[in-house]
Amino acid sequence: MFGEGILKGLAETARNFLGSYVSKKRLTTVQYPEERLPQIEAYRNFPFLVYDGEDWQQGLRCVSCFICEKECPPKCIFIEKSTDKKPDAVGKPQFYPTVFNIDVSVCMSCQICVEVCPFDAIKMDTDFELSTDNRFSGLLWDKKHLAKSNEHYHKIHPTEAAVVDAQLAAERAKVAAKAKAAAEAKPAAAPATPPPVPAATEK
Amino acid sequence: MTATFLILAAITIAGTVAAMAMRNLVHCVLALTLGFAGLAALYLQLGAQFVGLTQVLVYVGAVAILAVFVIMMTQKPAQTTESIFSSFWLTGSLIAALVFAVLGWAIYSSRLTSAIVSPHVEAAVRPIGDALMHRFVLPLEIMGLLLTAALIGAVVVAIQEKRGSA
Amino acid sequence: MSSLTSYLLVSALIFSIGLAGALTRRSAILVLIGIELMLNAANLNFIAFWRYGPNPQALTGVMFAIFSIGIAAAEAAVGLGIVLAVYRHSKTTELDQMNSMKG
Amino acid sequence: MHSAIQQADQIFVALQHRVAGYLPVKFQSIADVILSVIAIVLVFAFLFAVTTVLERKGLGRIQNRYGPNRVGPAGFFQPLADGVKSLTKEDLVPRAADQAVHFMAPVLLVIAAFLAYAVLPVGRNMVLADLNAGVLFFFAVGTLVELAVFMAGWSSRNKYSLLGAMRAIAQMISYEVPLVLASIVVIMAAGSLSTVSIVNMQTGYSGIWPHWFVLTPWGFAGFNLFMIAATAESNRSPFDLPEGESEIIAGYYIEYSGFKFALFFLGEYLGMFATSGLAITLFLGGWAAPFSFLTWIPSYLWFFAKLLLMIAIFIWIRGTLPRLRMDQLMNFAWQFMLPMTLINVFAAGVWHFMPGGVIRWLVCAVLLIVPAVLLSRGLKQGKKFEARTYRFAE
Repeated sequence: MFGEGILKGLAETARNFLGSYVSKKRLTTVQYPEERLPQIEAYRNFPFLVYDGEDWQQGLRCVSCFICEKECPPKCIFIEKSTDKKPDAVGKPQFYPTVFNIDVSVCMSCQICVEVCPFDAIKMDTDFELSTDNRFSGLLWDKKHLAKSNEHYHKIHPTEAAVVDAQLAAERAKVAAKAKAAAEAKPAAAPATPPPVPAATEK
Repeated sequence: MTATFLILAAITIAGTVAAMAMRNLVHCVLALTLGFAGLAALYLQLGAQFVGLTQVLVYVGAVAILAVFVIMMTQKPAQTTESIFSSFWLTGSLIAALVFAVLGWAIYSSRLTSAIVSPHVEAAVRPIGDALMHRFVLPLEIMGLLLTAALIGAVVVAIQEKRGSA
Repeated sequence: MSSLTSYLLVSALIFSIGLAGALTRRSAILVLIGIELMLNAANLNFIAFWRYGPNPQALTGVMFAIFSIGIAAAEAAVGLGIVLAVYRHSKTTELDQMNSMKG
Repeated sequence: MHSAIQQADQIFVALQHRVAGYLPVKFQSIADVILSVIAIVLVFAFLFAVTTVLERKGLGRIQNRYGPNRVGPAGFFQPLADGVKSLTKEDLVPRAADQAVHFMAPVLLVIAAFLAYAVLPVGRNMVLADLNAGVLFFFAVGTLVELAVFMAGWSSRNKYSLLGAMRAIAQMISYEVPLVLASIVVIMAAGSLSTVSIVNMQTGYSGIWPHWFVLTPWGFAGFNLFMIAATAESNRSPFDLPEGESEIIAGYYIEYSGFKFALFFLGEYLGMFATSGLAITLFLGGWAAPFSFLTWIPSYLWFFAKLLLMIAIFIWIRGTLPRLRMDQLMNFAWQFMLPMTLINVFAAGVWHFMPGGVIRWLVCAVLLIVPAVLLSRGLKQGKKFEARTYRFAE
């Protein structure tokens, strides 16, 4: 019959229309600012610098080795090395970046900096509500703006953060064990010479 | 000679003069539709409601759009700058002026027009229908035949031969 | 000046404008439009005489106008069809250049 | 009790006379006309605003989403937001455009759309102009819309807009013929062209059933054909080819922005209301109540209830049917609609001259259903619908 397809179509849309008033689960829209979709763990947006402990200045894992700056395809990372040293995540005294800028308007969130970083100092954040009123300085993030705590890292990428923490803990244990062994060998060999290694700060 | 008649006559004549004097063909047709609408309003003012509405329906709706379609199909790319009037424009306009003078004189001098004073008569549609079906039924049938013939004729004349034997 | 004369004068004016257009304009379509105007002027006369004529009940003027509108529409259609056919054949709608009957 | 109903029914007419009464007698008729014009413009512009929201919410619900619910309670201030947006947007006119014609097109479109309401009887003796040839006036004004569409398409000097205008005009003209023929059926039965007398013919009740024309076989067929042609006439839903976004961007109103663009939408919606208003007047008994025991509700409420029902059906169809191709559109008009309307006129003639009763119903119903099935099979049999073979897909 000629109108058969039309009638079936009309019946389908009518069922949809009335169904949407009967059961709310038919409606797929998420009212964005009020409701939010659950965060997907593998999602990444722009990088951030991880720091351990409370003080972000001291706890910053980054040792300004410039690898990420060299590797970054659009060249949006700018680092300046410090002159003095501070103990890094594992306790060894290392340099640290006095200036660490990322131009977010250039960054294409390709995650290469995270892959090449030997010290797990830079990870990808999942925050996407980043509108600013100034598109030049507003989108050039400095070290202070980039630094985020390890807990935040655990919150956004739990599994990955756990793996990174396990490795760091193993390294700290190794360094501590080496330091302890050196400390015992030291009194046996030459108790007179003062120990050159400063005391490792236990975490 | 009421005010409305003067306004409507002015619109109609302005429309027709513009239709004949414009350079761009589409502007001519649009001015023509204004003229036809003015004429339809004159018919309504004269009480012939059915004819006025048919005039709008047939002319403004169909003939104007038809003319515009043909203009679109015969659009010449090169807009020639020389005059839009043909070579013998002077003789043509003289003849037209002469015709108007003769008509004007005939109307003005005839005794018939001054004598008639008649009540306002409103042409209802039903008498027109009855007249069409009783006294004018033969012309109606012939008109139907003629319109069908014109329909087929226009299509046959204007259609593109498939074999391309231009 | 009774209103009948005014209507007749207006229709005479429209008729002469249509005639002037038909005679002087270069494009074939404009000539057809000129003819349309002449037909319309005649219609206006019919309705004017019906309105101010002796026997309005007879509706002859209105009938004439209705039939003339129909025929004018048919004429316009066929006329424009011919203009189209001529354009397809000789690629021009200028009347001055349509002076050869060569097939 | 009866006078209260009568008063409620005639409340607007009385209001009009009271307001017009303040003026000297000479100006009263003009004042009446002006007041009804103001009323029509306000009511239908408000209805336009409401319909834009209903349409977007309805389409949303059909597609399993909410539709505008941010501006105002459940989104009902959305037309205000749209209006302000279209007013504040810059009104660009292309340099090559023909200024005068470009400006006149939307104006003519809206004037033609509003003119069509002069003959629609919105309630008991609530009609602006009780013309003797009301339906003819409606169709005469309807043709002005085609002219406005052409002016819009041509004056913007844009290939797509001219193409869209030509498509729209071709569609409107080829669907005007079935539209007029479908309404001729009612004029034959009612014996008059005046919309008011057509509605008065339909106000009687036998038992509880009204004397609407839609309840006769030719009336039902005529109503369906009229609505299909009306959808095509106002360029909506399955026939919205001229403004098919996917093919030719936005058809004839590409080069319009700001308020003129909003005027085109106003014109389109008003055209839709006008043709559905005429369908209600011709087939659904204008302001007549559907059952005899419901006549105590004022008459104008019935007209607008039916109008809202028609709008809901328009939205429903828009949410369901895909767009027709140009050749399907034309074939459907000339090979299905035109023959069906002519047969419908014949069926109405048979209905008129046959004695009443069930036989008349059967004869007319058969007279309409058989050609419908044959014509529809004719339309379908031209197409070869066997399974498609893909060279690379599978």
